[in-house]
Amino acid sequence: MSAINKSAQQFLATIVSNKRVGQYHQIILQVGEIVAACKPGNFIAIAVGGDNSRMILRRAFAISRTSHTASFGGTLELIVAPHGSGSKWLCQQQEGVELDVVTPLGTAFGIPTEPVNALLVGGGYGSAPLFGLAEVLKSRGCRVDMLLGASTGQKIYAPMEGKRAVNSLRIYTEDGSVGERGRVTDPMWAMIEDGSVDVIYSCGPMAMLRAISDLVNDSDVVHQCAVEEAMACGIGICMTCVLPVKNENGSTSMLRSCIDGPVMDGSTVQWDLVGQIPEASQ
Amino acid sequence: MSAINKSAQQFLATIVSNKRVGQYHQIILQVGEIVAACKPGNFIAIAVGGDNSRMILRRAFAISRTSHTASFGGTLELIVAPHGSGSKWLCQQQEGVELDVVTPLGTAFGIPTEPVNALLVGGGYGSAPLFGLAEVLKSRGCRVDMLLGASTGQKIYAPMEGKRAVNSLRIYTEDGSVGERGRVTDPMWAMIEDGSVDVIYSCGPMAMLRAISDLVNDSDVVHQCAVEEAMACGIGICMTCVLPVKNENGSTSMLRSCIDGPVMDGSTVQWDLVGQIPEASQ
Amino acid sequence: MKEFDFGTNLGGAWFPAPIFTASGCASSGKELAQFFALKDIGAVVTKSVMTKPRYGRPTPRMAETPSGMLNSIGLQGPGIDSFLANDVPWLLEQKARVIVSIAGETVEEYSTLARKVRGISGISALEVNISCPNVENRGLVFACDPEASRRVIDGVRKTIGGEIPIIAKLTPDVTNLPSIASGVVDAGADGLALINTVLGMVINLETLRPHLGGKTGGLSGPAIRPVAVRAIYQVHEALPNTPILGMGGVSSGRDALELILAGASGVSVGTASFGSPTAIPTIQNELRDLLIAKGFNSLKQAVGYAHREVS
Amino acid sequence: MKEFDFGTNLGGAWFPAPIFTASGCASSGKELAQFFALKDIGAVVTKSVMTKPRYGRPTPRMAETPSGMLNSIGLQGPGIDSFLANDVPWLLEQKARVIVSIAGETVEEYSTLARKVRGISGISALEVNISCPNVENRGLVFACDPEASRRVIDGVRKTIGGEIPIIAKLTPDVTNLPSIASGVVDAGADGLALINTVLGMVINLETLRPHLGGKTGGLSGPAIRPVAVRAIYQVHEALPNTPILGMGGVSSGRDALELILAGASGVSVGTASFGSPTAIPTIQNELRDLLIAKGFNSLKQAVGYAHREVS
Ligand SMILES: Cc1cc2nc3c(=O)[nH]c(=O)nc-3n(C[C@H](O)[C@H](O)[C@H](O)COP(=O)(O)OP(=O)(O)OC[C@H]3O[C@@H](n4cnc5c(N)ncnc54)[C@H](O)[C@@H]3O)c2cc1C
Ligand SMILES: Cc1cc2nc3c(=O)[nH]c(=O)nc-3n(C[C@H](O)[C@H](O)[C@H](O)COP(=O)(O)OP(=O)(O)OC[C@H]3O[C@@H](n4cnc5c(N)ncnc54)[C@H](O)[C@@H]3O)c2cc1C
Ligand SMILES: Cc1cc2nc3c(=O)[nH]c(=O)nc-3n(C[C@H](O)[C@H](O)[C@H](O)COP(=O)(O)O)c2cc1C
Ligand SMILES: Cc1cc2nc3c(=O)[nH]c(=O)nc-3n(C[C@H](O)[C@H](O)[C@H](O)COP(=O)(O)O)c2cc1C
Ligand code: FES
Ligand code: FES
Repeated sequence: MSAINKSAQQFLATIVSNKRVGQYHQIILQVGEIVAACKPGNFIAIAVGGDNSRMILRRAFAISRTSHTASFGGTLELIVAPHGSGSKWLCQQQEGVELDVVTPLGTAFGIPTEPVNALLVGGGYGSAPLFGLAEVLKSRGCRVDMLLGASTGQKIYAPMEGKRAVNSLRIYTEDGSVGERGRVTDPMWAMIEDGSVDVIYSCGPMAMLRAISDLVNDSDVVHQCAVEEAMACGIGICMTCVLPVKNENGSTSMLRSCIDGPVMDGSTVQWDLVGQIPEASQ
Repeated sequence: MSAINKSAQQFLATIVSNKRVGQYHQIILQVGEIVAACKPGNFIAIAVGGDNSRMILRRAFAISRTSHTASFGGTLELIVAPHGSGSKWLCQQQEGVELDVVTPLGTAFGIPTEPVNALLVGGGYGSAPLFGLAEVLKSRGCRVDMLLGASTGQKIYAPMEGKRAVNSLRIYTEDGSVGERGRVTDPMWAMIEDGSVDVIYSCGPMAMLRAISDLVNDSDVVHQCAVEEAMACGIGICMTCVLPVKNENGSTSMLRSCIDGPVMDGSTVQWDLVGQIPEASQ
Repeated sequence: MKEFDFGTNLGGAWFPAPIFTASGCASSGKELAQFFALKDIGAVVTKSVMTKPRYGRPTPRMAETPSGMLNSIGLQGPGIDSFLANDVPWLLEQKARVIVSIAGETVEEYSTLARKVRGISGISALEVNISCPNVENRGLVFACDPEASRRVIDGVRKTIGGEIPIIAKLTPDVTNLPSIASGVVDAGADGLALINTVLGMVINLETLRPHLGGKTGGLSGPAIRPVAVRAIYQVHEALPNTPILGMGGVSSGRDALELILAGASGVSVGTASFGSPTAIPTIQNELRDLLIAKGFNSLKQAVGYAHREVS
Repeated sequence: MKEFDFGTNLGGAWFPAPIFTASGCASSGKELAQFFALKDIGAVVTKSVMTKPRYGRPTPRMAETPSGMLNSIGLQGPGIDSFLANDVPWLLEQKARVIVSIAGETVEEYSTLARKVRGISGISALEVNISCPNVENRGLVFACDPEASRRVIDGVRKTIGGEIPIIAKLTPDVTNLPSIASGVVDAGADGLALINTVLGMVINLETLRPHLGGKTGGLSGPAIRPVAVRAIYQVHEALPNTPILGMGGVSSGRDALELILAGASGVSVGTASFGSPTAIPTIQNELRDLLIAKGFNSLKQAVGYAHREVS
């Protein structure tokens, strides 16, 4: 056996609940003991469309939070945006439906060994894994500030319980319908400059992750970002999900965002090369 | 507009009920006013598998009975055998589900203008359209005898109400589990010889239809059979469902069993040529 | 605001809308007329007709496959004389635009058919289905053989003169599609129809033998759409001035738009009509709405748009 | 009762079971080892490797299509030296049977690769993926050109000697597949792998441009299964004594059986593993049960069975 995805399993998970929250669906899955192996940042890959589906590939979703309840045992929470045919199908599935899933997959957010000041930045449903992360960071004594952004208020996912786990939460929407009008990156420079941030954890659209990377570029702030590339397999066997990442020696590797990610060191991702091919060879 | 399928429409029909009956499912569909145009022998073509289905073709089912109820308006009854992926999907659909259907399609059983002695012969779910037919024949003053056959009792479809519409009913199973051990054709020769049959209406496997055609070959008995060929379109545009049929002048035409059938004159079908190509040209 | 222009032009023939039936998937139109008015769609492309009446291939003639189907009909039909005498006049009476598809077993047969079609007025265009076995060359499909393809089109061109546009229908089952395409355009085709079905087979797991009476069959439906888009894109790139009638797996307005962006000026819908008799008018409406939503003023603007550099 | 014999033979190499990974759909095996023991399946066919490390094509590299997908990976990989030093020893340690797939841009590169593979012991067979662009001939895919195909295989044959079987992997995108197949067999291939992906394209309706970074991509998955069955049937008919490793859209035991009945002695499973990491062992078990249920005493009995006359 190899070390890749060493806790991952394929199994049937039952939907415990499926609720609309703004423009998203909060879906809770009963997964049993494997919940213990699911870390903030990991994702789940779900087969969609049922037995006669013309959709042959799984869909990837970040694990938002994990819990252990008396009635259902281990459960995972997902926040799903009804985007195309697969995610829409998922959002339509009712309580009691069994889903074919593979989880936990991919890298997790690195948790500091000492208490630090952490800034969590989420765009759209990208906030999902940050609440689970916030709980872990708090339990390690970190200060946790959070910035959430989206085009409009309906696309902000910020549950009550989640809010309790953070020291501060600021919301930005482009249309100003909720929180402040603007983008999550607007207040960040000031926060970095006054030294109140040690680590940034981010999850959201690639453009947002890139903007954050550019901002922290000349600072000492560590930036762990959860990337989102189109994935055919989710387990490292197809090579569709690659991102250009700078190696120690200055060369570039095309790394698989499903197994070398989704959580990556933002300072090593070569954002300007995404969608292109590095010229030299590895 | 042309004369082909001139009452047919494509619309959404709601499942009013879906019950298991032996190895079949009795499915009742709410179809509204169009029920008046549905005649015994006609069929319905149903899209299967839902929005993301990899099954791109409709499935054909005989209309078993029609009725008008106060609560649901016009309804159609279907008797569906869970055979492959499409019919299994259909059998799993619950009350309230909307199906995309096209009906009424194809030819209907010819109803004699004068009272005659009619023998209705059904194999397996082939009995389905015969009960609706029996009611019509009875209302025209015909004597209606019925022979049903199947490999085993679980595959005999013979509802209570249906039995009331016929003068006699005999059941044959190959394993003898219900009725007599044997085949529906066993008693037929005697019935034809003693002149107690004017018209035979048959529906079931092609081998049964052929055996009946052979039996009545040298008699005056009229044989209307509902054939079952694999159909891609069900409406006459694809030419996949053809059967060799003898023309008045002795030549053979490959007729579409979806629009020139499913009900055909058994004496004109060239059973020995099914699955082959006539040698001469039309 | 200027009205949206949905019309299209194929080698000189004009059509008020770009969605057509596909040859062999609408018989001669009568059967679909119960579900929509034939004059409301771009055109009816009739089933490929040969000189003599034909029985076609033995049954089973179809097998459903994942998101597709195989057929082996074998060009069953009434023969050209009966077709021109009965089917064409009926279609013209319905005010439908008619594209007649012809198929032959020899170069000579195609010319004979073209001569007969030329004698009938009111036909909008001639589709020459050269994805047929050439009996004079070991049954090798004409469209698989550059030389035979050219000779068929050359013969038809000489017979038809300039009266109606000639659209050559090609098979994708070749090593170099653009070269076959430019051969037939040189020989006189005004437009190209892409793609015919892809050769396939299904084994029946009951009999353990090929399922179709004809053993192999043609694969159609959504499964082959990526092949159609690629074929149209390649040929439009090689021959940007030759109009293409695209087809292959179109079952929605978005599918049709894919083919148009790749380079099709019109789109035939085949297998989708088997799944839904009202597919063609539905697709036509969806396409129109989608083009307008994307900001196009006319269909023509969208043709081949995927080839333009991103600005 | 005699025990059921599930073993198979490909040009001299023996495998205890007939289901393999497909090249490029299992990386070098490590990633799937979490889900099943690699030694339990027929063999691991590794991703086609070239002489030097390669970045491959720009992203997006995939698009889902109806019952299929397009990919344009562009043979990203570590290069043959790193591959032989790291990946092969690991696979052999797992007691997996290993089929190494090589790909080149020139006839010479294939021979170089073969020479390096020859130096490593424990490899069961060499798959020569000739569905690659030939840089010496305007980028024309080797397997589209009978002469270039033959030259590649001839060079590899001379290098490898008789040490391990050579399996030539062909593309279905040709006019005459049996003729390409017999050309490479004449040149020294011990077996054939059929089929590589079918060339396709998807247009992105947001950007209105080809979706893939590489524009065109290879179509795989259930959508192409009828094409694979046809290709295997045709080639087995033409070359009944040449073993075929079949592939294309297999996602269940019944699918694998279709390819075997058509003439495949072994079956690679590619895209199905993306949909389900345990697809391969599941398919292998289903196939075994199905063969037994159909009354076969061995896998071998079923190979090409669809060609036999019905008695
Ligand atoms: C690591 C990871 C974590 C994710 N977490 C979440 C989450 O928590 N909540 C959520 O709503 N979505 C999440 N996504 C995005 C989600 O996977 C896509 O929205 C979904 O795959 C779209 O499928 P579809 O069938 O609805 O859309 P379609 O557009 O029909 O999908 C077609 C194909 O493209 C792929 N695709 C389309 N959009 C995306 C995308 N944005 N990212 C990756 N693949 C895509 C699909 O997987 C599918 O293979 C995540 C993606 C990744 C890679
Ligand atoms: C006029 C007509 C009336 C019918 N009436 C009934 C009925 O009342 N009750 C009932 O249970 N079945 C009836 N059938 C058969 C029914 O259509 C098939 O059982 C069904 O199509 C099988 O689909 P599937 O997806 O379950 O099987 P699959 O084998 O997966 O189907 C694959 C393809 O083959 C076709 N096919 C498979 N078996 C048959 C068959 N026996 N006849 C025609 N096409 C077939 C399917 O339509 C589909 O296109 C009728 C068929 C016809 C033509
Ligand atoms: C049942 C059937 C019959 C066909 N007959 C013909 C034909 O007679 N002539 C022809 O040129 N193409 C014929 N075709 C090919 C279609 O016109 C079309 O090129 C192909 O099916 C791809 O389009 P689709 O996926 O929309 O069906 C036939 C296709 C089918 C499915
Ligand atoms: C993502 C991906 C990568 C592939 N890479 C290779 C490769 O490197 N070498 C090769 O010979 N075939 C490659 N193939 C083709 C497969 O090996 C196989 O021939 C094809 O996908 C058909 O099988 P399937 O439908 O089971 O996937 C690749 C296919 C896919 C989907
Ligand atoms: S999604 Fe397949 S390698 Fe990452
Ligand atoms: S099923 Fe299409 S013509 Fe009869």
